[in-house]
Amino acid sequence: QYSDGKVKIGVLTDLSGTYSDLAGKGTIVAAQMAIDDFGGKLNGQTIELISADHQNKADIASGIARKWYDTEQVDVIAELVTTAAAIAVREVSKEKGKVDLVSGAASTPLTNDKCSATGFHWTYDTYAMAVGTGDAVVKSGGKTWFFLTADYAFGHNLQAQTERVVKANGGTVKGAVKHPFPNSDFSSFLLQAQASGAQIIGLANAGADTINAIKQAKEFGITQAGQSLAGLLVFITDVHSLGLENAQGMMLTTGFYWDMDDQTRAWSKRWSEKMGGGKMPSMVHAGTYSQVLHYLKSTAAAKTDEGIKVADEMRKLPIADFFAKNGKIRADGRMVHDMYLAQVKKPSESKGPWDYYKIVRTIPGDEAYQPLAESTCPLVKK
Amino acid sequence: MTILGIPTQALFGQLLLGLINGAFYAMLSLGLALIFGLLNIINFSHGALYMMGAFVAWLALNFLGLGYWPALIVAPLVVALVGIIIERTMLCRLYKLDHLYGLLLTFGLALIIEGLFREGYGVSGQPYSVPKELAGGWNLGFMFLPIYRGWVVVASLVLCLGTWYAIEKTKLGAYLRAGTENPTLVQAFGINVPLMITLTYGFGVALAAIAGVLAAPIYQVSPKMGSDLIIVVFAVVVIGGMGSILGSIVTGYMLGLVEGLTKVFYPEAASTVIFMVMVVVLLIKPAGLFGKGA
Amino acid sequence: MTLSPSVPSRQKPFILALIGLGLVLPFAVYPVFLMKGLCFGLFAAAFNLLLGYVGLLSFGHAMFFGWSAYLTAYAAKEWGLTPEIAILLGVALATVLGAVVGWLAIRRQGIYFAMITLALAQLGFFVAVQAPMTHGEDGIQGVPRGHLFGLFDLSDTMTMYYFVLAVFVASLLFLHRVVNSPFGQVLKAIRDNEPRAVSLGYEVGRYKLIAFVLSSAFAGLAGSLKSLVFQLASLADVSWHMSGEVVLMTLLGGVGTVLGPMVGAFLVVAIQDFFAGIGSWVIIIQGVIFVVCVLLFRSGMIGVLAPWLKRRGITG
Amino acid sequence: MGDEFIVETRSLTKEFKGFVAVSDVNLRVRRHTIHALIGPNGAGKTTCFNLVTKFLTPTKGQILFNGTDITHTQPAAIARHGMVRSFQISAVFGHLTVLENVRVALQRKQGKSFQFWRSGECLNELNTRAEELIEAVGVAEYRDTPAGELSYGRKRALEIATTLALDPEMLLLDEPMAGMGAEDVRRTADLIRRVSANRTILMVEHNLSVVADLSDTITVLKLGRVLAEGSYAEISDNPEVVEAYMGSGHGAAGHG
Amino acid sequence: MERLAMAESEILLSVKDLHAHYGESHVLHGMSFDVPKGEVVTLLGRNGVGKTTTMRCIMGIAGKRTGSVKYSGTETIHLSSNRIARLGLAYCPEERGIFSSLSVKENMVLPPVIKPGGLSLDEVYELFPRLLERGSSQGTKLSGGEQQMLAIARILRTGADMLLLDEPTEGLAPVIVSHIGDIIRTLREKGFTILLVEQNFHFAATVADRHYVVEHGQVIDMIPNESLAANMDKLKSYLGV
Ligand SMILES: Nc1ncnc2c1ncn2[C@@H]1O[C@H](COP(=O)(O)OP(=O)(O)OP(=O)(O)O)[C@@H](O)[C@H]1O
Ligand SMILES: Nc1ncnc2c1ncn2[C@@H]1O[C@H](COP(=O)(O)OP(=O)(O)OP(=O)(O)O)[C@@H](O)[C@H]1O
Ligand SMILES: [Mg+2]
Ligand SMILES: [Mg+2]
Repeated sequence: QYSDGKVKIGVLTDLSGTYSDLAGKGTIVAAQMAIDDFGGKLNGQTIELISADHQNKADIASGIARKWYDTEQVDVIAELVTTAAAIAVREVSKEKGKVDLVSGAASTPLTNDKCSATGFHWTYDTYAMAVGTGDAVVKSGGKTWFFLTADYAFGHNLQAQTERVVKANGGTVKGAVKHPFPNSDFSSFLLQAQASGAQIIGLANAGADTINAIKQAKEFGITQAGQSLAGLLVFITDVHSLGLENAQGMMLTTGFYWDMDDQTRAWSKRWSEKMGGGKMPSMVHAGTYSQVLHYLKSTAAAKTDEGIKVADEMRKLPIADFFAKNGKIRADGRMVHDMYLAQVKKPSESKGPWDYYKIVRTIPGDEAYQPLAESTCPLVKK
Repeated sequence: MTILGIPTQALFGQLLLGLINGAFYAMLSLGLALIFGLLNIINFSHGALYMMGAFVAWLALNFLGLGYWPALIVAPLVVALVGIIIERTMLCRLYKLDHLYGLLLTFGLALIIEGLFREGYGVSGQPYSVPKELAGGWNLGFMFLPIYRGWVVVASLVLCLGTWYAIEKTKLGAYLRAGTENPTLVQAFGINVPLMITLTYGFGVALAAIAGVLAAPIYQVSPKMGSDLIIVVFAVVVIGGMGSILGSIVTGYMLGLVEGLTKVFYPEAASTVIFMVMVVVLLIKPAGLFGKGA
Repeated sequence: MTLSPSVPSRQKPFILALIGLGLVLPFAVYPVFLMKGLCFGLFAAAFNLLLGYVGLLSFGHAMFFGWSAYLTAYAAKEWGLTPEIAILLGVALATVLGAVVGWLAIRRQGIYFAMITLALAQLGFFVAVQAPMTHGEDGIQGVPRGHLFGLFDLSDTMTMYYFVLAVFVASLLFLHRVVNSPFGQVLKAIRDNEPRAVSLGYEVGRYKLIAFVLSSAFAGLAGSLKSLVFQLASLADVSWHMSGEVVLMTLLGGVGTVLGPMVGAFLVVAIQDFFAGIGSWVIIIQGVIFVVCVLLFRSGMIGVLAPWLKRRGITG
Repeated sequence: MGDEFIVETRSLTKEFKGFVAVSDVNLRVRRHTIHALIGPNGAGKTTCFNLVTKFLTPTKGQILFNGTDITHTQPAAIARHGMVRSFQISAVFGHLTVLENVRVALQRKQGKSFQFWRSGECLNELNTRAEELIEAVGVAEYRDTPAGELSYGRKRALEIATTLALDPEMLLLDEPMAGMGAEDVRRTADLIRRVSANRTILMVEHNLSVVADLSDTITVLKLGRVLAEGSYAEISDNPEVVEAYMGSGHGAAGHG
Repeated sequence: MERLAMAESEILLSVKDLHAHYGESHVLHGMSFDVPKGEVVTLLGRNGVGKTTTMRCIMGIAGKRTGSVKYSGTETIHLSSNRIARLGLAYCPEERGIFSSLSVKENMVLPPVIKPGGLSLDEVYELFPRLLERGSSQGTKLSGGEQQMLAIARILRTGADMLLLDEPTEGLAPVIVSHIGDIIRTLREKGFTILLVEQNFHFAATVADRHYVVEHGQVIDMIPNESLAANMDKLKSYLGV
């Protein structure tokens, strides 16, 4: 039973703001690719795609979500970069019994106290970042930490997750400084980090903030003087704008890298062509493809577009595509899949444009994500 | 040795950094004050033109192979030209009206300029490297000072003081100030006020463009770099006293320092402290620190 | 500050026709969109009281709008209060904030007034970012609309709509009354020539303060309603962009006109709504519209339409 | 001083950054008279006005109005006590119509000015009085014209009407005739004489024929100090005054 | 009479069929008059007849104007006001136009010297010693009359051949008024041409060569100063005295 006889997918993302490169238009393209790959039709009807810009604002996101559900017969909203927007949409989706698929947002509350029966968190989260990067850095000898944290929910969340990992591995936290978001001048905070004497400066921020912090650390001779930076959430687009010169050697955790195998390369090449060339997808782009495709498969399997039933079906079906080779969805809405610890190549190692990462380690999904037992999601039966 | 629990070394470092930020505030607020002073227009697009300055440098490097030094000349010229076109085609229709219309128009322009650059170049920022001549740094003992940042402070000081001298100490300045109050009458004295206004606007935005070029190697060249800054720069101009040239320069540096200190003691408030200062100053000295009359 | 002259429109049938339109419109147009327009229309009308009739440009009105929204949302969600009480609390907070900000700001004029209000609003924003009650970037989400007076279920969109419409119409009539009252006449005089008003024996400060407090109270009311309509109170509501937006709405519609702010608000909301899907272009288009309005339709939509309406005998 | 003097200043002094504009002035204005304040330009007449009406704060000295010390009273309160001034540079409410300008003043006594919930219709009851006033100063034909569009002379006339609307006990007029045509000067002089019944008027005026014609007492200021005081005849005989103010040729250049 | 005849061949300023509007309202309705070189000419008329507007039109600073204004043979109706000023006209406005952001001294030297032949700064201060005393004060802090002096004084330096004075005696003490009378006569001796707007025709009579009477935005009569006494009744009825 398809309520209105058609399936309509809404991609709600940041099309004009800070995250429009790592998500943005590329996620719309990715979603369209998923629809095309699925065959473009479901139950004899064309699958429709609409998209909008939430400008990273909770109020705009919630307004658009409401309008889509009320007047546009949208069945599912995908992508949702930025936690605030994702939560806003989650509230509306919950109320309307619709499915929401989060790819770009990072924070763990989405699968904890903000979880819902119809809400999914797909690509990565701060927990996984901490497990990957935090753990690797401590193990390679970075025992003492100082955090530069973006002063908003996401930054706090990322810092907290990383601190947990650092301490669990026997490291110590010497201090932290919250910087305004967004921020362009990190020199002062870097100086404080330097004064702390910590071996590792953990960057609990994202996007332009991370980029600026890294560049300026180099400028002020902080890296040369022996301290190391750990970017706790770095996207390939960030590495691209930093340039290998600045980014080389950095450890980072990612859910996807375009140059991993033939499948990823093939998909990325297609994506890149559709984007007009010259760019490679971030994990958020790939994740959006994966989640939309999985949604469509599940809808077909459930033979309905009723949110809760589709959501049940989604939990049942395994995920196997170029993005998640062995993914599965848990009760709290977390899509668990393998993550990768990568190191940024030296300029001399890079063979061409966008040849940026060496994959150092594959982190099995169950290790990367918060154990279900620790979840505060009410849907998790204990 | 420590002061309030902060090692003096670190404190000096922070003060110096504050001064560097102040250098940008001073250059931007100077142009803004100049434009406000003569055109009575609160140039909301100042930030966008600053950004444009940085972008012109970046484009010149990537498409024409022009380096930093030529860019320091070319970018202000290009931006001044854009400014002059804006002034001649749009702003000049608004002088007889309330400030508010100028504010709105330039706000609209800022949106357009910023939007176009976003559309063309995304928002994550483009790298622009420090010129070879200024790479490296000095170890001052209490901190490592990148040579480039030192250069920024020097360049900004020279520019600001030069402008200040030209305006306060020459006849030109008297024309500018009188033209602010009663342009019709000044023109009736035989001075080509429209031309003077156009050139002033061009000069004001050229200052912003220079600041943009100076900023490019420090921050990313990004379409957002202007809008992040503009509100703070407004605050600087107001604290200094609207239209006061010296006021905007001194206040620019001073607030850079205040902000630097705040980053040490209460970093969360760093972006707000300027507004606190503004409230206090305006309540005690209604016309701003260097403003005349109320 | 002298802005475009006011265009009085006091023809009853015209107003009644508009109200009639308001009653049937939700059957044709998405009601949530209409409610958004009404909330911002009210916000702009409150702002216009200050700009259009006292000549004071506040660049910090988001503070009243936003904090009222926060308190209403918090009261409805965390304390489980009924919507009317939650709204009253929000408005009360806006009124108190308005009294404090107004008291500090009205001693200054023109651009200084604008900047003091901006600065104080930035402090308000800072508190909103830091205070736990607001939940930072996430905002207060999932606010229950509750039952009005314990009777009407506002979670029904239509019920909510008629509630918002009723509040809006009543507020606008009241604001219209204020402007045309003896008090309003003194305000206009003060706007024109303050020292002269003093010399006639008017305590200028008190008039301005009352106008400021009224304006902030209604801005608060708009914020409270908005937080119930969207079931969300967020940082966007207290940021300076919001303060700027209300200026734009008012100017687009026509400063110092009764209907102008509402028209401007609907226009801006519609633009945002319509162009939401197309990335940076929404910003560019907004920018172009502002530029065009400032250059060509300076008296705002209503100002441009007024002569036309007049010719048809619709407005006085 | 009892009832005789309505305004009295004691050692009134005002300094601006080291420059003394008014110095030790003891001015006494007799009730129900027209008192003129004259003197060369920059003698401190306007400053005296500003001090008495509290638009400026004195550096030193005391001001009494009806026997009460008003040295520390707010300007608006002074107006409500019955002392109202006009301005040297014309001051009208430019966007209000001529009628509304006068009504704003009448309205204050009506006591409804804080009533923001009341309809503006209730102001119409003031129209008759307002019309009388604009008629009296000769701007009735501009009743519904925005005051900003009046010519300079008519603005001055309107300003006087507005001031009179308050029906003040004491009226301070700063150069009420400045910029007026001869015709208006005469009409305004008549008007001032008419309204001076039961009122006290203190005025600054350079038009000597008006001063001669209207004033009961004249105080001459020079360089911030009182140079002379007396009737017109006494003053015009005073050689110091003639030299400092009237000029020997004042007959020839006399005012219309 | 002889001088008049000669002057006619040397008209410095010639206004023909001048119309002006403020927005909707039509203020000048075909103003026409001539100012011969070297004369002092007044415009007399009641309040609001358009005297100030005429001056503003001549200087090119009134909103919309049509018709013809020729200054020493050059048509100026389409010129911008700075170009007009550069031809040798200087204007002292009715509202004085003192700049508050400039000191008295700065106000004084603000108008640029257009041609040689103007008064030197010392000469100006000799005429108005009060302005020297208050030189460092802020322009608008001067008393009303002092501002009036400053407004006149500053245009004497520019070397303009023709001065437009809009009610220069307004608000001035009688001593100063007669002083200004002397100055105008001196300036006339020096060859300046002066167009004067005055309310005070007694004063005007002591300085002018001829008077134009303005009503409803038109010149309705011209009275040479010599025949003023004979035409006093007519004039009084024009001015409503
Ligand atoms: N705010 C001020 N700051 C500095 N000086 C001032 C200020 N106000 C007035 N003065 C000076 O005080 C003196 C007296 O000024 P005032 O305006 O009282 O003169 P006045 O007698 O009214 O002259 P006029 O007849 O020309 O109007 C003047 O020299 C003036 O320059
Ligand atoms: N800015 C304006 N807008 C509209 N009308 C105006 C404006 N300025 C002047 N007027 C009108 O133009 C007419 C002529 O004004 P103008 O100032 O030229 O008169 P005037 O002869 O100089 O009078 P006065 O002796 O009072 O100075 C008047 O009726 C006046 O009301
Ligand atoms: Mg005076
Ligand atoms: Mg005039």
